[in-house]
Amino acid sequence: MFGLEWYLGISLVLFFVGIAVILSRKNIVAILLGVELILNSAALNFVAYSRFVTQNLDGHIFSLFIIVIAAAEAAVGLAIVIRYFQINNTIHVDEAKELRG
Amino acid sequence: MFLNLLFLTSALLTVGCSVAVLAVKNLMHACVFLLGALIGIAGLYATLGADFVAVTQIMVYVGGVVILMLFAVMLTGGKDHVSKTQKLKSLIPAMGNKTSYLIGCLTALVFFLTQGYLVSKLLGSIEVQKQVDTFSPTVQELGELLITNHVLPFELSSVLLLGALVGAAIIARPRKARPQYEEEAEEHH
Amino acid sequence: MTNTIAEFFYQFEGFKSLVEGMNPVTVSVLIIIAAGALVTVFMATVGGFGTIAERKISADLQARIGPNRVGPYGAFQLIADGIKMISKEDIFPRDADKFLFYLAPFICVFGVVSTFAVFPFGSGIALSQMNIGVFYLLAISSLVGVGIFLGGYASNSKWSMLGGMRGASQIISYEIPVTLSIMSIIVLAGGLSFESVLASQSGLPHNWYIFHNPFTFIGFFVFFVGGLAETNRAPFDLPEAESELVSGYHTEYTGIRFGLFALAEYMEIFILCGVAATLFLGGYNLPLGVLKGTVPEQFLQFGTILIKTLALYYVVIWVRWTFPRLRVDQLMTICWKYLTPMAIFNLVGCAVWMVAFDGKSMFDLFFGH
Amino acid sequence: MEYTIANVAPIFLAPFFAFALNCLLIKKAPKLVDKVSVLGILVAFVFAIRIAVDFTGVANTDYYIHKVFTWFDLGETFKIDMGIYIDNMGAIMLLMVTGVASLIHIFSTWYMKGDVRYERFFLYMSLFTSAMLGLVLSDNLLSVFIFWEIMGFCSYSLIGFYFEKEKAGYASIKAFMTTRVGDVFFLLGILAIWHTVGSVDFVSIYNAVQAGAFGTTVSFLGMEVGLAAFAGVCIFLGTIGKSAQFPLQVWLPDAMMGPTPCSALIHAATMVAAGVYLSLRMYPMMVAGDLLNLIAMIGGITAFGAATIAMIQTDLKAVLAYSTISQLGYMVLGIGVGSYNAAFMHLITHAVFKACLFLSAGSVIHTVHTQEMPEMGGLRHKMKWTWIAMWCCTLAIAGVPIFSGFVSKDRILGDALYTALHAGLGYKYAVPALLGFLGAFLTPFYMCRMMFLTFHGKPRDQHIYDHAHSEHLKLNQNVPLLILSVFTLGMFFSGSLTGLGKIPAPVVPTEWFKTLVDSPTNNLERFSTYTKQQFGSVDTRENRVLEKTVYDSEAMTGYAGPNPDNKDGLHHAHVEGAIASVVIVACSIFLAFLMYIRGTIDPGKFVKMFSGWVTALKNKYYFDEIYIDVIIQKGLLKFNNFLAYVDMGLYDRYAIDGWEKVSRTLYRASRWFDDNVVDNTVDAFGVLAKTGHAVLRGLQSGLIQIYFIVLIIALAIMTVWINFIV
Repeated sequence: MFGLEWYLGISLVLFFVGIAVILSRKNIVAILLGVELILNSAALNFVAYSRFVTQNLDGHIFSLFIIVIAAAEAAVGLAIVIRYFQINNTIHVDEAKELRG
Repeated sequence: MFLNLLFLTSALLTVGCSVAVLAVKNLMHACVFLLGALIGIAGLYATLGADFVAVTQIMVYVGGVVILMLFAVMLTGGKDHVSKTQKLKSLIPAMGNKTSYLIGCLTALVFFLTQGYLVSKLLGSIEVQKQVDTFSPTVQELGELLITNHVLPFELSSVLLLGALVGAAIIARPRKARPQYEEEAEEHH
Repeated sequence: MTNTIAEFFYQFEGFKSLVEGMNPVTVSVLIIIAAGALVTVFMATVGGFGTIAERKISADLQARIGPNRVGPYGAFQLIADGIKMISKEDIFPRDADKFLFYLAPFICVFGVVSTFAVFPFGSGIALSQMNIGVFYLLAISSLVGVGIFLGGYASNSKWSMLGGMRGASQIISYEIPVTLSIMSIIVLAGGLSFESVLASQSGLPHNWYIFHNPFTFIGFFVFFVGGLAETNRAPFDLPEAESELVSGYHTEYTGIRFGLFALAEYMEIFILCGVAATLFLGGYNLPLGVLKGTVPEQFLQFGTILIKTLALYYVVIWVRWTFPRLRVDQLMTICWKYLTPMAIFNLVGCAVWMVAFDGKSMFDLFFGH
Repeated sequence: MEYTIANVAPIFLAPFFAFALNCLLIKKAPKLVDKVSVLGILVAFVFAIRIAVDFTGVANTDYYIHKVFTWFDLGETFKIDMGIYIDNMGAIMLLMVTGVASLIHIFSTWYMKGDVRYERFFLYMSLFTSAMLGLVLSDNLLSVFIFWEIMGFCSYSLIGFYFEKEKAGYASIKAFMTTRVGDVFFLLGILAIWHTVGSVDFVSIYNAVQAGAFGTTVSFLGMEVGLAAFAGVCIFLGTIGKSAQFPLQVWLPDAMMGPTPCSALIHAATMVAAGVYLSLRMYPMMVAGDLLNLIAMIGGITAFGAATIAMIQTDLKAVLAYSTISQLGYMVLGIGVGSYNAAFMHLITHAVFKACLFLSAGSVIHTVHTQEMPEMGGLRHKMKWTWIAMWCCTLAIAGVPIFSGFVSKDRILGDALYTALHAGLGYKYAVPALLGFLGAFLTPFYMCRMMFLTFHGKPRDQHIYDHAHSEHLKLNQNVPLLILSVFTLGMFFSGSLTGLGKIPAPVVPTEWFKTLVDSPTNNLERFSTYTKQQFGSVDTRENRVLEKTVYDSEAMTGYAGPNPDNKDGLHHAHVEGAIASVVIVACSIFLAFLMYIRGTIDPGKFVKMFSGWVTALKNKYYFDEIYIDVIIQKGLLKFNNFLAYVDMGLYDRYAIDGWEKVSRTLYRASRWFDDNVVDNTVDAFGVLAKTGHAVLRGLQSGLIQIYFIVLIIALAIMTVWINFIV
């Protein structure tokens, strides 16, 4: 009853919400939340296409790798955030400009 | 029927929670909504017959990523700081007053419509199975694929995870004292 | 023979005609509601009896009598407790995060109750037979950690906060040895579902996975100790250490919310014991295949798994009243320096055993043909 | 018996691993070192017994093992094989070396007890023994040379073991440098053979000799020299250096500065034997080069000359040292007169009784703490067991019937007599034979003199006598001596009780030694059937049935020269030689008895009578002085100065300094280029980068969200492009 276009629609919504989160938030952790949403929208696309178009499991594999990469990214990213907070006492993205050209 | 119910609840959970992530001010709440969205996506996976991916989604995100984010938010105060030098406001229209928001929304709408057009064009051009009812267990086939066709990314991701593990441990490790030369440099100033 | 409870009822003619006459949407909703109600009632009973068992057994271990006023030998104490909890005032701290404060106990209970969807109480007594049941159980039970953390954070109290942090980090850490121990069993069983694990454990205790090879024997204890830590039980009950943190993450909770946390904890212990019994101690399997394929067999199986689970439950309570609590650094040392390496060793050992002896158990190797 | 690498290699590897292990243990666990060492050599001994029993057990067959592996391979033309080659001679040699070395190791644990460098001594001993065993196992000259040099190093270390003593240090350098002279020629010989044959393994050389590959001559310093003669002389010079023959014998007496067990090892079983062993292995080469007369001459001179010096020595070990040189002379004489297996038999018998003599001397020295014979005397009452063992050996070396020395030395002398009188070779061989018999007269005399002065008569230094401990039977002191002295009986070697072949001995088959050890020249063709096989698990031992199954003494000339068929002459010569030497020995011992026990004849009278000669003897025939004053000071030093002048005066002044001027000019030019051209180019790049940086740095705002917006805008443009334009 619910075909591919439904899943693509949900994925699109997730993607734009993710972009909006990244653009509107100033907190690095919040930006990471947006990144997670974008990654999940991509993974959902993969699985949906795998189900409705290609009929094999390659899409699942890509989703799994996306989950793995998201986990790694979250671990390292949050470690950096916490370390940055310890040093600068803020995690406002606009404050992080020591390497500015 | 049950699948449709599951899809509807999951889709609602996903969309609603993800919009809430954008909408709420409190970052801790945003994290919890993200958790809801991720569980909803796991439900969507389940409706797509991706049982293993669905459970992996719950395992990794609920058991790991979200808790880490909650920790991070708690340790960093959980507030969106007000920038002292709000340069973005002058640079990007979508960041400042109502007009700029309006322009930003219009851009987004155009972009969104373009994307929608692209998706619809894509759907028209490829052969799509309308109704696929049979589900089969995927675990065994996934395992075989992981160690045959996709063995290189599989091994690379193990290296990546090791690197992330070590890197995160090293970065977040509390350092005892600052090096001697830094203190001396400060004394000079 | 049926696979799930729904199918069990479906074999009766009246039920079948009733279901087929209704709207499919209604049936789906009804099934979901019925299953939820069944699990909730069962779990509430288990949790309630868990509290009374804890009190009676601790009293016995300390040479006291324990609750003895309500009902014969105080057996209805749990009802009295339940009424008391429900009727108490639901206090909400002024500076707490109201949304999360309300949400946290439900997340906890949700995480635990969801595990019962796949737990096999007998060859036909399970809500569903998922082909990745073990994995699902592991995944969904990690919601408890989120609930504990949020509860601790939302209370806006230093004790609660510390308790919540301890709980979350402890649960994340101990998930690793527990998962690895389970994986060694999965390697031997060759499947992620409970049915595949149980299939090769039928018969007498020498077929149980705990006696399969030396690695699984160690693995059982790694699993059990790690499980104790994951359920925040003594001697790993740091999140609610009453001598340091008043009552840990649920210090600020009262009434039924506190009750939900307590219920979640006892249910989780039950699930831990049940999983240990299923994976290592033969689960619901009856010896020698008696009454195979009949309805009485299903009830006997239910009794079997219940007896095994409750025996382990007794051990858990016994451990709580025997061992002193660990420090935080000792807790982490045990996890990362002992249990995790042991679990990895067991996993590798099981894989090697699988290759070297073609998956035969020690008894097969010694006495088999 | 199956032969694989596993049951041959331990003979070499066990002592070698003992050495390697000891290198690690010497700092951490010094108490284990001696045990490891002894264990290593005992393991090698067990394996050697196994091989020797297998080889010698069947009397009428001749086995050999020849296994090779490729050491390195640089293409078709240059490929070096290493391998093992064991025939009957090698098997007997292995047994002798491991057996004697085991007993010496065991004795050392008593003799060296409490020494400051006790552990290091065993380290060197293990390496030394393993090198000797490797040499015996080698199938080619190159690996022989390698082990030869390892032994040279070990002897250097062992002779200079007490390096606190200045004399020991000098002695070690002297030994090392003197043998080095021979080694250089040895290497030259190897190269000559390689040049001719293309391979240096023994079997190939034998085949080449048989095929006449050495018939050609080469031009050397304007002279036409036969290649075989050239190679043979070079290799024999190696023997001269290692076995201390006539011109290069000077190092051996000084080598007595080392500890006594190491003297036993160097002078009995291993190093000096290696020289003779090499000459025996290369015997067909010597024959082909027509060198036998030269060899016999040098052997005779050494045998006699060393014996004369031994007569006037007062140092216990010095007497033994000169007797070693003398006996080595006999072996070389034996090679020279074509008495192949007698020379080898003398090598074995000498190794046994000389090892015993040195160990006994060590026992005496350790007991009385002096080496000077005039301070001893009458020690037989205190050192009963040592006395018995040493007398056995003395009788053996003297050539008294029943003992082993008689069996082997008498054969050499008999062959020498035959070549001098009956072979029809003129009087070329008369001088070596005469010198041999004169030496045979002197040998019993100086040996008995040593025995009488040491053990008999009255104690001349009562103080030393009183302080000497009485001897008890001790597993690591006198038991090795007694074991060795049992094997000084001739019956073990000849198979007959008297050594003359008339009365057969029990157990030991008659003339087994002669049957088994056979000169390669007797049947050179047989080597063409020898095959090399790679190391593997298969048995590669070849069983070659000798054409002559029973030893035929008439055919035993070992001499490839003219007219070897004079059987009567040979027989007569042997009988005459035996009778003559028995008489000579009897006279000699009686003379010594009269001089040193009875005192009937005053030795001083002889000293006065031959005063000039005695002075020469005391100065060892002025060899050291000649070498140092004439050859080194007058010759080598002048040459050295000339070379220094060429190097510093000519080469340095003109070539080096001239090049310095050229390079200075070049340097100036390149510095100008560097300063002006290169630097400016580099600066230009710097300016470029600076300018570019000023432009590009504006983009690096550090604001993540701006980056992201740029990204999104780019993505939007790309989407629009793909959808509507493309």
